[in-house]
Amino acid sequence: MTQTTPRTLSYRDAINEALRQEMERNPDIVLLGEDIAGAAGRREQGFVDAWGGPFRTTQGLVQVFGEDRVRDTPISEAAFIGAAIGAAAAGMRTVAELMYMDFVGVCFDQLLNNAAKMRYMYGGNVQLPFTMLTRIGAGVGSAAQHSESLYSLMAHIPGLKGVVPSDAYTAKGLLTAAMRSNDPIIVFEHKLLYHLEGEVPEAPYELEIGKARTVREGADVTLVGISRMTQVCLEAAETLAEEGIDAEVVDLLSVFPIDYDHIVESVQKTHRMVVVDEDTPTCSVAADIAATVGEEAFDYLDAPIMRVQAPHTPVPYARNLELAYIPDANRVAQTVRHQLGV
Amino acid sequence: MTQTTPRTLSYRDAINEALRQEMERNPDIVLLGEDIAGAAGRREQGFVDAWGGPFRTTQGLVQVFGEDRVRDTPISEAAFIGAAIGAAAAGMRTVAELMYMDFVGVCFDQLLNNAAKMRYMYGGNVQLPFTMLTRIGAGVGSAAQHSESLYSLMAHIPGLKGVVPSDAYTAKGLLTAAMRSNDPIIVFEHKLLYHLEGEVPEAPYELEIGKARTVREGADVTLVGISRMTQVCLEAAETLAEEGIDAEVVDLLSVFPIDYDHIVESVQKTHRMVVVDEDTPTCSVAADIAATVGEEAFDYLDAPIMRVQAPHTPVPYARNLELAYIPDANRVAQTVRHQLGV
Amino acid sequence: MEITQEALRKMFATMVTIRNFELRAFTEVGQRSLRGALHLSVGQEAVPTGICAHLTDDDYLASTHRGHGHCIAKGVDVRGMMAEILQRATGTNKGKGGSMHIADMSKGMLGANGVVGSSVPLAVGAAMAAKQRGSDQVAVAFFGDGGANQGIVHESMNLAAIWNLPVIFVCENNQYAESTPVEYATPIVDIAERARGYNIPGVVVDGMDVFAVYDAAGTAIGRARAGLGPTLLECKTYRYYGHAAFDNPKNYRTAEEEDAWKARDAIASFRNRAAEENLLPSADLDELEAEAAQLVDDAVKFADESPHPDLNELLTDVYLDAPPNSLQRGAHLMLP
Amino acid sequence: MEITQEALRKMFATMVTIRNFELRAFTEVGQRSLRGALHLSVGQEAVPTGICAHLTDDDYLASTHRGHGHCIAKGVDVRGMMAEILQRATGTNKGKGGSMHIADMSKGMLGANGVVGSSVPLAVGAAMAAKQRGSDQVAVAFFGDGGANQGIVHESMNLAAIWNLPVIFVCENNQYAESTPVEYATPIVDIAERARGYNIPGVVVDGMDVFAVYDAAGTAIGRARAGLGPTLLECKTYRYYGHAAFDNPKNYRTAEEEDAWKARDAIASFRNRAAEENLLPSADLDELEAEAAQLVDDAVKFADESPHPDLNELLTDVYLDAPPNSLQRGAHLMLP
Ligand SMILES: Cc1ncc(C[n+]2csc(CCOP(=O)(O)OP(=O)(O)O)c2C)c(N)n1
Ligand SMILES: Cc1ncc(C[n+]2csc(CCOP(=O)(O)OP(=O)(O)O)c2C)c(N)n1
Ligand SMILES: [Mg+2]
Ligand SMILES: [Mg+2]
Repeated sequence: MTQTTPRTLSYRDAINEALRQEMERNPDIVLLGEDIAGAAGRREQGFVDAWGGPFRTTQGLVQVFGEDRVRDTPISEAAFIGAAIGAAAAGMRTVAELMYMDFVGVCFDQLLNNAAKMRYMYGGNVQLPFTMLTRIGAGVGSAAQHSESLYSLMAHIPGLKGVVPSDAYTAKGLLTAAMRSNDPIIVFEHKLLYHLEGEVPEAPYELEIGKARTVREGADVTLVGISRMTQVCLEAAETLAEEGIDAEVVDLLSVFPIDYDHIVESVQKTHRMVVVDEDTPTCSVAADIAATVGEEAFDYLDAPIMRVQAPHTPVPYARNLELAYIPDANRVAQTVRHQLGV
Repeated sequence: MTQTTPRTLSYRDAINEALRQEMERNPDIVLLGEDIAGAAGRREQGFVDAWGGPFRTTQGLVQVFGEDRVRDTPISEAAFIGAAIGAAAAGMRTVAELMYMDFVGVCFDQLLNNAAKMRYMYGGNVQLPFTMLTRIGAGVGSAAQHSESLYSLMAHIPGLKGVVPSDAYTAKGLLTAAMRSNDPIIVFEHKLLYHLEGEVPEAPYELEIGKARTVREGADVTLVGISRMTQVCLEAAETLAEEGIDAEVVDLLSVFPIDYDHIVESVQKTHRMVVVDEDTPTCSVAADIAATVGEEAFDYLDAPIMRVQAPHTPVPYARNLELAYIPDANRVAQTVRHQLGV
Repeated sequence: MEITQEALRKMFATMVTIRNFELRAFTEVGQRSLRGALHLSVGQEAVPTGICAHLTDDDYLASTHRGHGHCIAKGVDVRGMMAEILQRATGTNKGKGGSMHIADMSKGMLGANGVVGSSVPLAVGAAMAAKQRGSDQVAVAFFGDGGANQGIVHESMNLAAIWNLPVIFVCENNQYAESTPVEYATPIVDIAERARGYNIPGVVVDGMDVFAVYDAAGTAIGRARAGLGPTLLECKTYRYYGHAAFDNPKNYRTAEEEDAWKARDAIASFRNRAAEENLLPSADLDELEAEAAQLVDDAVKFADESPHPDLNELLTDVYLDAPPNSLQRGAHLMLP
Repeated sequence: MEITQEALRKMFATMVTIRNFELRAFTEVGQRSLRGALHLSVGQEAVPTGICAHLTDDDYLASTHRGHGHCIAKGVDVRGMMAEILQRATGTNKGKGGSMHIADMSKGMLGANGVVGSSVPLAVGAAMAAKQRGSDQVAVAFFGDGGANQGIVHESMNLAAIWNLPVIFVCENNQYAESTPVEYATPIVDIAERARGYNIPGVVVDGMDVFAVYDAAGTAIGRARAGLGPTLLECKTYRYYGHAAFDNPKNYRTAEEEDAWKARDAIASFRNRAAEENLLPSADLDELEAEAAQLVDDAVKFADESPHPDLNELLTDVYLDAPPNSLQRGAHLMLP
């Protein structure tokens, strides 16, 4: 084994590196998506990699792997995501990009009725090494159709797995694990995290899908963060620490399977929990965690489980409304104070 | 007002009557769907109403209202459901049928990004008198793509409303209310309820959307039923009564908005709750109710809130597996006993 | 196109096996009062037969709700199929999928599919995989005249066209989608016409004539194997029975129409032509029919002797390796 | 087609208002460092202008992410539009929708839409409503060359065709979908060709020539009003700027190509033709341009003087009448 030195990479670059390394390692992997390379078909005119993905996560890959393995697609998500699923069933390993999670409706049937169910319907007689990359999150001023989180929809669907990396390190490790899995997995990238820098080992590594991690130990309350909300929880924990409130922060990392055990264990110690989720509240991952942990850790709870979430509304456009929509450290700290009665 | 005599109607006929009466009352209503009439375009050859909808809920309507108001559609749910939304925005009142809820993926974008969000994105400057009829439920041996409930997906989406009638009376009242509303509403019919008979007033009536009802009073535990599960709860309550356990049964009726107040009030009395939901557990309506009621009625709870649900799997084909999948009165009673520690 | 005697025998055997299987499945399901939809392809046998005659197990096929014929023509074992329909653990899908989801990866059978149009891109993906691997495999996507109006079918043809993939789109135009006549749902006479919109060949084929299907499919599949890209074949055909068990087609079509199509029955026509052109002795055909009946008989016996799935199968095959307990969390499932 | 002087003036005014509005919106959004996508239609002005010249407020239009031009041509107030983009309570959508969702029911403007293809069936539905009411209203659905590959566009054309609805499908083929050239994503030269698959007229139009657009639209809309059903118009055009603010189109297209299209600029061409054919005095055109600039100036001023939306607006307009509290239940929103 070569010695690996931790370096600092952005979330964006960590994703890019995971794709590049895994595609190098495994020639069966094909990447599909709209403008993931750009200027498709114009290499001869001197144009290549004109776009590199809408947030540059796939930049540079087409030069290395060519147009066959980094395939720009027409705007027809149902067909190319369906094709990615079919190719996976036929022995290829596919990674398809849905530009924004908000667009999931145009290819939802392929995810719901093919990717999620084929293994079960076929009695186990198929492998589906299919990963879907997509991006979530408000805060970019793009209003109701380009800002939603919606991973809760996918978590509801048996047969799919989903991961929500919260920093560069987890982005690389979870994406690598996804690309090595034989189950359909959705990787939810958060738009506001792309510039976040963090230590990332150079050698490829996997983080186990379905496992949460504790990113801050604490005794008084468990904050559960999902995707960027983990950063928000950490910020809130700092504020609370100044007030003498010692918050533990659990980073969910997978929205399915949900690592209930990890959370229950934390709550058995802290006796209180606040789940912080940028998705809207009804039938959300946060509600799900509250329900399951509420049942399983019932005897340990000193206060009602609370959630800090987006309201039950679409994402508004104007900046002031959008900021009120997204859970922030203030709301989290305030909710904890409320929960503690201080 | 004419005197109305209660009669007995099946759930199916109650739906049919609601459609017929409301279409008579309001000439702006148009019905769209696949084979809702049948033999489209062949009236001259003597064929009319050949199908009447896959479960005969629309039978006879084309004879009364004609092909323009009872429109058979090609198989293209995205377009005709989108068209129904567009027509509603343009001042018509539309009722579109999605044959099975499992197919929602092919038109999901229209529901998620148009129906649900238009009012909000447009700052309130549009009305959407659009109703979608669809059907849910396992137990018909049709396996993973024709048996799911999935209303939890829709409940997650801000801007949509959804109702889950549990008998003939509520079917007519809720559907009538939906057809008179200016919000997009999904009516989830349950396949196994079509033959259930019940008293139904002849004159049109509305049941308020967003309101639950108590169908059995009890002191020891609150059972919350959703759609056909209300019938299952009533059956379980009978069994439990024989054992001296007095269950209250709340019939949810709306999956969004959810009538949390009604449930909280019941739990304040019984101090225990079991939610019975045929949908799969993760991010489900049952989990949502457990989370919200768990928070708001925390001080009243003598036991963890429990749920009886389908497992986190697709719907299996073989009858024995399918029966194990669907929550039944046995499982409900057993869960209550478990909760009570008896 | 020249056809060997062996190929002719195989095609006839396939057609009669399909017909036998369908009729028998219908009876068996009925006698056992099993629930669930069963969509028979009686009348349409020539289509999958003529097409799959050019395929090997390495080629791919994506099917529809009316998929038994496709499966049989693609070589899926009828015992496993019958066991599947009769809900047995020995079924192709362990009894978990049923009639609408029969799949067999070892035969390149990517699955029947209950959502109209939904399986079409799967074939496109399989074709992409084949091309990427540099193999000469092809993929076939079946859909109906009703399915032809689903957007995903168009998207799939566009994708296959721009990527020049070895996929054959086969529209089985049996004149109806449930009770909806094709001339109501589609504003053109030939769905094959739509191929122009993707700059690929669009061919109208007599789907009651297995020789015609064989020829057209041979050309299309030959093109695909040679790297010349996709073709749309529209096979005009007819389903003799209702859409599914409960449906009476007399409610939407005339007896004359039915008779006219049945007069061109694919199996009977084959027999006639075989006799007229001295292709195969009719005794051979009788023997093949008897064999088909025996095969289906055995399949029913096999199914009947097989157990129903174990209850624990409810919680397997959701993921590659999920602890069954994790899938019932919160559900209070209480399996025995 | 004959055009009145009044109509000519109106068309020129529309085109210069669109161009002015786009460039100004770009500057204002940039100066304020507002986030969010802004898709400019500079270069494409002739298309909505020539089409909407035939429409009244009673007709419907469904638009795309690149919708400012459609809105202006359809008569939506530029003050409300600018206020919307600049996030003000006086915006067309109260500041809640922004550039990609501008809507105005009083003008038949069913909304811009951020999901490619998604708005197309809305126009079909509006056309259905119109037909059902027996009015002579028509509906126009805009989409791009990229959008043309979305399945829903095909489904919508099929539906409009079989129901013979008064809807005009307008494909603004500006040669690119983001950085993807149309010749990569589409295997045919003319998207209009696809109309054959629905048995409706498909017409290729020079989208840089407002006269040509006006003529083709006149025919199509005339047909629709007369009950003769839908038309697909493909308008070949070009966007002068990047896909959205951050994009540099030099990464995927040549300067020569850009120059060739700009040489046929719709506004400049109009001026030339007006001069050559003595249609309108150039002083009139100067005046119209000045008026357009003033209009846009006023719009910016209006927006700047308008308040941002009240925070409580976060919780309104989700339903017709939901108590705001019900929408924050479980969310711990803590509005001030
Ligand atoms: C998306 C979707 N819509 C509706 C249905 C219900 N349905 C099942 S088969 C069928 C008719 C299909 O017609 P066609 O494609 O012509 O195939 P055929 O049944 O004639 O073989 C319909 C409407 C479905 N399964 N999926
Ligand atoms: C369903 C969907 N997929 C992808 C996108 C991202 N996207 C926005 S605009 C665009 C290009 C659209 O191209 P075209 O239809 O030609 O319109 P143009 O931008 O050229 O006006 C893409 C890919 C989207 N908004 N919706
Ligand atoms: Mg058919
Ligand atoms: Mg374009």
